[in-house]
Amino acid sequence: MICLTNADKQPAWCPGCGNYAILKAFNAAIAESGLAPDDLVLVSGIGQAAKFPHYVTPPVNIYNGLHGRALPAATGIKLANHRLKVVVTSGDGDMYGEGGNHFITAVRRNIGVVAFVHNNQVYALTKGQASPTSDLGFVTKVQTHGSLNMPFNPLALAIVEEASFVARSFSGDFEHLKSMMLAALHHPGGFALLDILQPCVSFNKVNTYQWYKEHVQPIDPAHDPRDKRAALELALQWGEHIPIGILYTGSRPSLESQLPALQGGTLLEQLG
Amino acid sequence: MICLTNADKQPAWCPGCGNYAILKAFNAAIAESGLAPDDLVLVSGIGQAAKFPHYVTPPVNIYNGLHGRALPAATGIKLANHRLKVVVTSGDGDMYGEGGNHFITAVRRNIGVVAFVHNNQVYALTKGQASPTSDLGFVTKVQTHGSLNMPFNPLALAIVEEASFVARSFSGDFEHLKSMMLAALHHPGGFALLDILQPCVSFNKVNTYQWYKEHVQPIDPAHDPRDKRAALELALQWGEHIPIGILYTGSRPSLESQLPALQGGTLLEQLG
Amino acid sequence: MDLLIRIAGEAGQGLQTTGSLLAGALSKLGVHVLSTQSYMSRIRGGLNWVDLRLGDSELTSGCDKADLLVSFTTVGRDVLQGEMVPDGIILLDAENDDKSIAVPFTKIARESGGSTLMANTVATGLLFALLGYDTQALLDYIREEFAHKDNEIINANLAAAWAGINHAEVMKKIAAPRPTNAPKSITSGASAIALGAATAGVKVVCSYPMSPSTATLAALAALADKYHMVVEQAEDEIAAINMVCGATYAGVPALTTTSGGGFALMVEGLSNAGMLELPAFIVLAQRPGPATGMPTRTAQSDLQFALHGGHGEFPRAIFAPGSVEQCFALTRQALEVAHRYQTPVLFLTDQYLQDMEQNIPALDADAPPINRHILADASADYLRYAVTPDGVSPRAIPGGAARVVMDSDEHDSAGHLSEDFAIHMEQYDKRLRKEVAIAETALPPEYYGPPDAENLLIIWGSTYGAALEAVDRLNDSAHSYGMLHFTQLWPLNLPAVANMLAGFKQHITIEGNATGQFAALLREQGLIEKCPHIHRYDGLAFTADFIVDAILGGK
Amino acid sequence: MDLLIRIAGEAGQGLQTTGSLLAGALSKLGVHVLSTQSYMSRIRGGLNWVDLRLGDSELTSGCDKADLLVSFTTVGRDVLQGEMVPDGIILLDAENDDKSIAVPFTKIARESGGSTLMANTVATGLLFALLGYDTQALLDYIREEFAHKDNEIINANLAAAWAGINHAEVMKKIAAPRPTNAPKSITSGASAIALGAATAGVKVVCSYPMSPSTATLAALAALADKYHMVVEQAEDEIAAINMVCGATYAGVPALTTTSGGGFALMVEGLSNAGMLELPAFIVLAQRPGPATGMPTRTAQSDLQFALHGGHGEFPRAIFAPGSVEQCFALTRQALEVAHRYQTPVLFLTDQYLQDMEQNIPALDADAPPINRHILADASADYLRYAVTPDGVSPRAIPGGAARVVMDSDEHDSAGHLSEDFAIHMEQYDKRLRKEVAIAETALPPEYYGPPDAENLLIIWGSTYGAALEAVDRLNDSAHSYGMLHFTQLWPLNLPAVANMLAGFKQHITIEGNATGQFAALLREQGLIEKCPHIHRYDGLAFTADFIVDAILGGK
Ligand SMILES: Cc1ncc(C[n+]2csc(CCOP(=O)(O)OP(=O)(O)O)c2C)c(N)n1
Ligand SMILES: Cc1ncc(C[n+]2csc(CCOP(=O)(O)OP(=O)(O)O)c2C)c(N)n1
Ligand code: SF4
Ligand code: SF4
Ligand SMILES: [Mg+2]
Ligand SMILES: [Mg+2]
Repeated sequence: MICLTNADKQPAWCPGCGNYAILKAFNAAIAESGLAPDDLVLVSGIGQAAKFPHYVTPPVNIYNGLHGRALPAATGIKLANHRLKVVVTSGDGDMYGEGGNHFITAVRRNIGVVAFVHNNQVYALTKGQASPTSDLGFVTKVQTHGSLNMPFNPLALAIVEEASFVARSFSGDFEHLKSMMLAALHHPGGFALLDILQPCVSFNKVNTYQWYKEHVQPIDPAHDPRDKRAALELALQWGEHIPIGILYTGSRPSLESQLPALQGGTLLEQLG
Repeated sequence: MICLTNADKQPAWCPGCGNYAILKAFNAAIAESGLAPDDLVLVSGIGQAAKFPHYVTPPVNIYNGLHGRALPAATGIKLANHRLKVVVTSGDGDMYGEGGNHFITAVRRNIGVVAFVHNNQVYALTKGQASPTSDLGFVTKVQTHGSLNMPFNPLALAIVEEASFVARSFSGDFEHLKSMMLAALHHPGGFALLDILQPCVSFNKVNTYQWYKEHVQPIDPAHDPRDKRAALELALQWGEHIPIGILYTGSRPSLESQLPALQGGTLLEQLG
Repeated sequence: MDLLIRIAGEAGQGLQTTGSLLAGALSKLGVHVLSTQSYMSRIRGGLNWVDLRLGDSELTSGCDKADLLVSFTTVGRDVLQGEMVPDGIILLDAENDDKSIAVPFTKIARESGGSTLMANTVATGLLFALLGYDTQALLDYIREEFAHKDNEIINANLAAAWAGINHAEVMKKIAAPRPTNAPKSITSGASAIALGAATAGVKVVCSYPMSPSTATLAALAALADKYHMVVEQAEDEIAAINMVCGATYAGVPALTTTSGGGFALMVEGLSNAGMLELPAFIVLAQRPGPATGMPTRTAQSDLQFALHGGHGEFPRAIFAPGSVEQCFALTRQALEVAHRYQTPVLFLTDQYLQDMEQNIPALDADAPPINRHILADASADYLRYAVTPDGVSPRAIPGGAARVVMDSDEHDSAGHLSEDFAIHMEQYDKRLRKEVAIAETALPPEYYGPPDAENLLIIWGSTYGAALEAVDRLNDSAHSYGMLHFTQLWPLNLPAVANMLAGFKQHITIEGNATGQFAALLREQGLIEKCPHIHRYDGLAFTADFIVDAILGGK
Repeated sequence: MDLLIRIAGEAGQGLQTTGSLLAGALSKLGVHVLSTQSYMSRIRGGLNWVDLRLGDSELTSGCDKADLLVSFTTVGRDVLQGEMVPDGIILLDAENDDKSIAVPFTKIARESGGSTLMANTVATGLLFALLGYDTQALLDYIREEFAHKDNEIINANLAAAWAGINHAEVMKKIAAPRPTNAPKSITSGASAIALGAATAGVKVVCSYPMSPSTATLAALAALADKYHMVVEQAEDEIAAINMVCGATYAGVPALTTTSGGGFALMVEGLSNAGMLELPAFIVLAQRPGPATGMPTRTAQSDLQFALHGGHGEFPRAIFAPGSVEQCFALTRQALEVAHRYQTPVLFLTDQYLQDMEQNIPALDADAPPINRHILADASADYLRYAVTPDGVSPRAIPGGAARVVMDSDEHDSAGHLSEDFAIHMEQYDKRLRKEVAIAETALPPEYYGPPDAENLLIIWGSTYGAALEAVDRLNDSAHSYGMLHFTQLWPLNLPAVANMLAGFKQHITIEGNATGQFAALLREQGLIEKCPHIHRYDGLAFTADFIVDAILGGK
């Protein structure tokens, strides 16, 4: 039988892919965070970004489930054992497309899960169709006349539906990305969203590394992330300037902090 | 065999249900609208509200499909024959719960479908569980300690994702409701959302007719629905005052107006 | 003897209150009680009925024809009067009527000082007296049941019951089964499943409401505080099953409840549980389809879907209890199988069994949790999908030194994505071997009937009770019938089942569907040939009457 | 004679370009060409290969062992060198090598003035020359194919091809099939389906991307302008199927394309189409599961899921083409069935057939649209679900005087929700009668082999080509084999099929899955007994080699 083990080199990403930079920042952030790898679970769906957990060093616990379903799986894990640090790391198609309903609900439920969305504005693994965040007019083999759907604004949605942590970063800015990851990982309670702009060198020839580089702009340090209106204002910006940084932090208690059954310890502990 | 025909009285709603008032306003709005019943299709999912199309007079074309899937079905109908007037009329659970992903996408796709959401803030047909719009603390047999999820804000979501028509009304205000229905039905292009506050006398003892009556407040006529920031401000209000009226109108072209294949007539016509 | 009381009226008229009060008080007295529900998909109006079957020995199912119909509406009387035994008695809530005995329940309620809804309590009093039961027992029961309510309410109910009792004085009494030592604990199928799951150690319940499964969901929610369960309503069924997958990954038994349409949305997740080897547990309460179908009626028409739902090939086990007691015990056994073999398990009930209530010996609320078969102290070199003879890999959970790695892509023994063909086949075979292992320890079907019966009724799930009664009646009339009842539907222990099927002159399959789904499975497995069958698919449950009539050609 | 050329390398190295150029140019010359694809689930790197089989008579499938391997990477050579015929020739892109013939394709490309990617064009030139084909034909073909590109690009490619041709001069020539009058039109399974659908009148396509179905979606998008189709990417598979339901309600043929996991999300919608009686059409391109499985490989493991997916009982038809030509014709026939009987149809392909390319007689791009069986001028008293002998109700669409009413709840003949038991059974029976009607006109399986064969290979779908070849080879070696190929898998015309299955000493089922799904169906239907089987489930397609080896025990 043909043996593909030697051909199956890791990571399975293209040279120059923005995912490498995210991986580097993630490894660094985890190392700095003081989080115990034993208690860290990475959850993903399916896509190029979703392969991410397999490449993290040192190795972590991994639940790499179905396309679009990372958030409900992560929610189940967190409910079962809320001492685990549960981090979702998946693509824009996964989280905002197939998983759209779960995304809204994770925000509303305020489950203590951290979500890193590798937003390359394209379905890369399936070879380049429009994703929810693709620009208007984005041409592909399926969108032959260009995408006609208004690009999805995940940050604005998260803010109006009262997410407790909403931020954006860019894979091309290591320090910024690492600091955003740390902020998300240390966010005290509830759902934390970090949207990460990530160039896809193979299928997105519009929003390239260069393009992002020219457009991203760190948020003015004077911005108060507790100011919802100001946060919304930032979230609605996408064009000449794309703000990166922490847009919004709310003050809702996390779901797990409110559930009566969890007050005596994790469900896992209670099983003995 | 037991024959239930005589027992199966129509409508299948409780005495006092807000749906009756919506039905009355709808029948009146259609009569006034000048829309030809032949070309009118009512689309719904499953729920108490979703039974609505069967009771409309004069009778209309009906596609009463699956729970949560009214919007994709309506989209398919509109794509196939965009001369039809396609109106979705369904519940909050149907449209914002099970159908959440389709709701976001209908907004983004800007398909020329009119959506009337009978928002009673509860899953009524299944006997009273929390819906996405239920208030925090809403107690049911499943939410025994009260709902912990932040209530879903459909209007704010629709505005930030650039819907082309966003309005709210109340089943208890016939004239207002009829006028909002007419405005939505006559909206020239793209997806039109009308959220209708509807008391459920059987399962929602919090947001009652009286409660709504005390809280709804018509939007100041000076409000400019093209002003997105102002619209958002209104959409974020829910408490002492609940604004009713047209919050927002955008200017995006509808999907059907942009599709090359539809330029020579409807797909149905092109089939000959 | 046994007696069927049918209480009919509109949704919202409180028929269930009447039913529950009667059932509770009678079972306190020691009468055998079994109740079933027939209702429409509406909140008010329409025509619903509760059947209360009383007996002086154990009861196993409802029946078609009523001995006594109490109808709170004329429509109810009109529709249901054709479903009476000869000389059956009909009481109608009316001041006078020429087709039935008029009893002005509502008026009596009002006159006794209560609201119209108290007509129910009037009816319980009247029936208790009419059937010659000790009315003091009813009054005591009402006091007990309403103990946590206002004094005013208690007294109003007592007054209403009294008024009913008094009204009965002038009426002709009806012979009814005498109290025996029937067990006292009224339990529904839905709540027996919930208690089975709670005691077994289920701690996470994620569901989206859907009739008739919501009864189990609500029963679980009612137990949540006592058993420290998180009952989380999911945004949709897809979320529900994936939350269950997540929770079981983390080591906590979890389940979801749903019905056909919701299950349809779960089958991708089912396939995922098969691939990740998670003990996901789905309670599938059947109702007639396709699509929305008849949401409040019963069916056994999702078996083939349960067998084959989900893409690709992976092991699963399917169970279907036949009685309220089996609901409890089988839930626990099925959860055990899910955890022992680390694979999804489907638990099939239906509207009939979900809603059926019966007085049974109290279920063991302190039954021990099942063994979750978790490997403590797995070390850093742990392999989640180690290849073993029976396909079961030792199961660690995250939070320790071992890295627990799962991938819905084909993966190597460590759990990491692999595209190698040999690894694919090795893991594929490993997974399928688990189904062979489950088959080896599969629950055998239960035989009932004379050892030398000539004809074998083959049934599964909730048809149990009706078939038991049918077999007795058939054999009474000098026929020779046995029955084989399956509670484990898949995988089957083929040699054992073949053995039990052998030696009959005729097989007759009985199923609550139109196409004969279990029969098809048995034929496919080479266990039976094409054979006569009895199918019921009007939305109602099998009764002994239906089966006997079908066999003896009475219908 | 025939020859297998295998071109291997990393994703992103342009193997498909080499394959397409060669296939195109050779088919222009009149050589029979059949190509298949093996690739990993990654965009760059890994190991992919394209197999080009050349013949001087018609080809029907690929094969395991290569006569000639061209590898652009050492890994490719190392991995695939075990899959060569004895004395097979291996060319490696290298300046020197001791295990294979070094040909510095990349270096030649650079030296000829092109980019590294032009190594592909160099290879085509070299192969053309090496196999003794008229190199002018290649150069002409390149000019034609690149006609719409810049002159610079055309010239660079011509230069690269020339450099390859020149390099071949010093090399030993390889015997290859001579040109005949093979048809000129290179077509893939995926695009033949797309053309079948477009010509049949499909005007709405709603899909969510998923390998290997995306090839059909993209092919439909490429035809959209010409055939005035709306190709809409759905937000998820649930939306896709429900959009299809909506479009067909409005009278326009519509389809969705998906693979196992996406299909799993569609089965609720499938049941809905069954209930509403809509001609929903699903192209289900299979890949190995469960869950995400192996996204880029092939399988036949979703048949039982296709048969039973969706809750409740409703009619459906299932088709699976066996060749590129059948992809076109059968798509049209299957759409016709969907519309004639107003019920969902599943069209099963797989990665192997989707990606297979072959030169076949040009498909009829102007084939007439199918009959949609729409009732014109239905009047106001129209009943959408009128009860008829064959279950098919006259079908009107909205926009006229008739009100077209559909409800996913059980409904009366007018389409309005009904909870009546008798109406339920009437409509239930009506729907199921349609499946009986479809069975009566079902496509019979195709027999190939001697009239008196003793052994019958039973196959379905894409195994067709490999089995045809296997039968010939088996009979060459004095065995007696025939084959029966099913393209309509459900419903079956039982008497016709039983007839065709009769009279053989032995049945052997051959399926691309581990559990024998079609065999199970045939047993369930009483058509065959348990019998020997050949299963392949490593993710690769059947070849004649595989079948012959399995039968003659060579493996
Ligand atoms: C149910 C289902 N539908 C479709 C797919 C096919 N699929 C795999 S990945 C993917 C899109 C991935 O896009 P994204 O999440 O943005 O990840 P990227 O590859 O861009 O990193 C799709 C559609 C699938 N695996 N499962
Ligand atoms: C897939 C699926 N899941 C669940 C259900 C059960 N169900 C029917 S209606 C309903 C909720 C209805 O709520 P809403 O849309 O708010 O309508 P209402 O009854 O309140 O008017 C649910 C959960 C279903 N029919 N299908
Ligand atoms: S296809 Fe795009 S996202 Fe995927 S690895 Fe390549 S560059 Fe990265
Ligand atoms: S249950 Fe509520 S929504 Fe349904 S009919 Fe009654 S009042 Fe109306
Ligand atoms: Mg992406
Ligand atoms: Mg509601």
